[in-house]
Amino acid sequence: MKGITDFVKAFDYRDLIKGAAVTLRHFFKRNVTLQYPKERWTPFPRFRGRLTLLLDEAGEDKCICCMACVRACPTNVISITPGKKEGRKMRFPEEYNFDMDRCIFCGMCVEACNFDAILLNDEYELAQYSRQDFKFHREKMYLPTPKVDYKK
Amino acid sequence: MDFTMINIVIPTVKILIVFTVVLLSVLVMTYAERKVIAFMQVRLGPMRVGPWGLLQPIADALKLFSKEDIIPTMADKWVYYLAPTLAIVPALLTFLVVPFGDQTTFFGLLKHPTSMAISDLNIGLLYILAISSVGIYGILLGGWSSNSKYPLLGALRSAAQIVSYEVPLTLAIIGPILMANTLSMKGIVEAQSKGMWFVIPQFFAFLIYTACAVAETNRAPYDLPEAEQELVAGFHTEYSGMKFAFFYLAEYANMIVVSAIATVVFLGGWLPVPGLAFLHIPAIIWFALKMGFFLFIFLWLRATYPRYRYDQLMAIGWKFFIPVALINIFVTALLVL
Amino acid sequence: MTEEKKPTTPDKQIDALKAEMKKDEPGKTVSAPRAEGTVSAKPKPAGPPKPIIVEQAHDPVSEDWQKKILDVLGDKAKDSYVASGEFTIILENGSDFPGIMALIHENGFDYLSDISSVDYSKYEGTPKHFGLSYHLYSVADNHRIRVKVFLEDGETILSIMDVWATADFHEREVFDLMGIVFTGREGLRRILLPEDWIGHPLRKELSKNEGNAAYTAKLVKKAREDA
Amino acid sequence: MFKSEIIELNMGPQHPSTHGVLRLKLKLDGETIVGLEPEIGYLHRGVEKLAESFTYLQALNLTDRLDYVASISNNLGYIETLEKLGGIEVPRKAKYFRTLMTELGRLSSHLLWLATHALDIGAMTVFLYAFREREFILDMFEMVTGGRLLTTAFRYGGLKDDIPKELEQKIRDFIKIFPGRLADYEALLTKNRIWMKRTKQVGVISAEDAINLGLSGPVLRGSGVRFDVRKAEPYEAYGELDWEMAVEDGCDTYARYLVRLEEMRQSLRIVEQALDGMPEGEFRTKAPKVLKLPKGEVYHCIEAPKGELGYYLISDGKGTGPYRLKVRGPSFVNLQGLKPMAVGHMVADVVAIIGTLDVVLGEVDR
Repeated sequence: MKGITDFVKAFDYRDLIKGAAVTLRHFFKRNVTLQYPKERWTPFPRFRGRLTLLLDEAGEDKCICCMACVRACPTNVISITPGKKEGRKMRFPEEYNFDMDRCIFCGMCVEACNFDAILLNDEYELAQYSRQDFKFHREKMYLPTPKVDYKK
Repeated sequence: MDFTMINIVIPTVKILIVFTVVLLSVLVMTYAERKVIAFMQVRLGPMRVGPWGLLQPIADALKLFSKEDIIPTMADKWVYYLAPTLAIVPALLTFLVVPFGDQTTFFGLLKHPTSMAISDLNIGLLYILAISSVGIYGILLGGWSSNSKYPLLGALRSAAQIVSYEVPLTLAIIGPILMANTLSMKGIVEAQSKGMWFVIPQFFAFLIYTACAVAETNRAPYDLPEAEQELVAGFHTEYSGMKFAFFYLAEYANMIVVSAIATVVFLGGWLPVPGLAFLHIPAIIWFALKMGFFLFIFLWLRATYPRYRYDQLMAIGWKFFIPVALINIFVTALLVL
Repeated sequence: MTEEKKPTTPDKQIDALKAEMKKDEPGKTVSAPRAEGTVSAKPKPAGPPKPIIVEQAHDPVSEDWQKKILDVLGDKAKDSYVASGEFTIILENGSDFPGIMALIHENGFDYLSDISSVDYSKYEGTPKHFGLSYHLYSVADNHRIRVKVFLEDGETILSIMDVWATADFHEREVFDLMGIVFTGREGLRRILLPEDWIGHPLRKELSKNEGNAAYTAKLVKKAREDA
Repeated sequence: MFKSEIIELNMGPQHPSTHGVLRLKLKLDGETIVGLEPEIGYLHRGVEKLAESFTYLQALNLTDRLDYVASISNNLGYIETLEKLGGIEVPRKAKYFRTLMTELGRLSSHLLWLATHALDIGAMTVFLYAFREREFILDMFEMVTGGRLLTTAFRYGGLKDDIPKELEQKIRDFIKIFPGRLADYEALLTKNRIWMKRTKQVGVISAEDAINLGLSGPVLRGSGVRFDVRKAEPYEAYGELDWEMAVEDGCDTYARYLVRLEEMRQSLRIVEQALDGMPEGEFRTKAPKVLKLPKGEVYHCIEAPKGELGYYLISDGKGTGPYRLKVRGPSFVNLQGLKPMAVGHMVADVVAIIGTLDVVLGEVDR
């Protein structure tokens, strides 16, 4: 008897129709995808991108080589050589090297910095063709990364 | 039967036209599938190659042509070569009897009106059923000859599935055949031109046919032989390049075939929708529209439903579809008598 | 099939390999790779000669359920205390260890959360080399308990897989990473690391890269031999 | 005349539905499973050993990478462990916000589970719908923490930064749209005959076995065991909010599916309440930049989306980092349930059962 009721119940196609209605409704809905290289996504202000050195109003490095970021970094990607400059009481980073290939973008360095001298900026297209391009020196770290021109 | 020039030229031209159209529609079908499913999934689908990604199927075809042809070391080489051919040839052969429209003179081009089918066999349906069963050997041999475990499992599933779904599929068609009293594809359409389309009196047969057609063509939710989440790619896991493309082509050609049969048997072939005859839309357009609708159902099902399990699939085939189809035949026979 | 492995052998293997590597490449050490050619942070200044160590406060056992389980265990429980609200019982390793654990299981602690192993060799004030902590939970009464056992290096302990089936993966992990051998069970083999890994990486005598370097050296050696 | 042979099938580490680098050695009789052995460790990164060479704060980054689809929960568990050992107080605002974020994390994890589980069984549209909603949540994570997947969200003593102002509107939008989206998933799956056939009576495990195997989270609650760390030992603001524990008695894959769907509804409730009741005030107590913890040990567990996530932390009182950090990953333990659940079923069911266990290999291998 149960077999027969199951057999009859199988003709109740409401469950299948309900699902089909959902997909059909979405068929006429606006899609939500972003056509990436053509349309670009703007990160939110707190986004953790590439490490950048910041300058003060006078165009001087804010960094005074306290090494807090070096100590805070879990993957040892930052290394600083402090230097002296005339007319500046504080030390300044003669070399500020950053190996982006090992960076995990955790933001511990920025958090450790007491002088607001570094920032993880909003760049997210960080791929490079050469491994050497991931090694950032002080001069490269102020500028935005040169954009690779994607061809279609 | 006189072997005049025209009797050779016309079928040859027809064959060329049909095959070109079928292969082109396979291309269109791959594009349509990706687009339709993408839209159902709030995506856009291919957009890069050509405007709205229209050239994507051509890019895919080129890619498949230029890909390396890999043969597994332990494969049974000859069978491995044979299998894709066995899959695609029957799929294309079935188009021999599909009538895409009524008899036509091609706008007065020909003296005598000729059929829109390559050949109008009087056992057209039987021919299709017979030929399409051969296609399974391609899958079976392809899976077996790869000498790999996933394809083997896929092939086993496929064999079981197609064997068990051939039966209800055939049984579902018997109802309309009884009503039309003929096996000729043309005759079935003509039978529908007098009364109503067979989809209304034979509604259950139509449902069973749809379900079994999906199963026959290994499409979701009955796509067990190539269930990627379980068997990676099923029977064609080891295939690459053109040989893979043949399987792909065969699958889509089969989809078009079963849609054509559905159109002829249930949806009135090239007949216009009742009440819309005044529009004077050519018969072939009606046929294409109906086929398109049926193919859309294929895609719609794929986008909506989960996949059955192997044993459940068999259970449904034998315990549900076959009894319903038999009851349907019984009732139809009683009414026809 | 119980795999009997002597935990001291792998360490000797490592020492041998270390020596061999030093022979091979005298310039290179096994220490962590650093960015070459850059000046890194100054080494951390050594702390004051006697750092003030704050101890976690140990409270006496006060609650009824804690006393009850202690009563059940009797003198099998060597020590017990409550720290940070966590009830800890210290047991002795012995042949009746699974029996005691089964007794605890019978008294409501039916859920084994975790088995952790600790290498105490650089920790002040612990009796033995290794510690094993079994974290148990009682689903019905919502109580947690930690059972601790201390082991010497090379000492084996009986498996509790018969009491909790979940101990299987945990014991394999402890064996894999710490090298503590569980007897009286089947299929004690490495779980996370490759079968032919040398040593047990969570031991304190290994720095974080040593095990890896030894394994790589082994693979390199094998590749050279093959070639 | 006939000779039957057992096939040994290697599923993974590269396979479409092993959710990472899980390798299963299957023994098949036809399509029926007669033996199963999970092989793990392909993603072993030595998190526990690495933690010993890090400071307490740096080790937070490691917890992100355990269960990388719900890193918020991992962060919370670890930070709470530190606070428990150090006796650090947390302001109420931070507690509420942590609860809110963790529940959003649970939602995103469950959405990913739903997506992949449905995809494994063949319903691929749900996958993309669920990803659409998950993206919405990841946007919120990015607003708050700057990271979408690896959030590194909280700090001992509270939060890293104050709550961004635009967040509230975003959450309100989400609360508005999500029930409708959940109804869509349900329309596609819950009553669907194929879905029910594929999940009912598949992967059955009794309550007793589940406890003995140490399963936790939705897998345990799907067997009818009323155990949720959020209820049993309320942490953060869970004790103050009104929500129900999701329990089903089915013991099968379908029951676990229902549990997780119900949990999503409850999570939404918690999010809404936490947002409405968000207290004003400080978001972080004064805590030292370099943390030193007293000598001792502590085991703290929270209810991660996958189950009981425990951290066993030992401090020697001298260093600024953990002496030993053991992670009790729920996925690692839940994976033990795979064998008893799958033996006797078919290949297709293994896939469904892996989906229902919701293992994340980052947490299994650590």
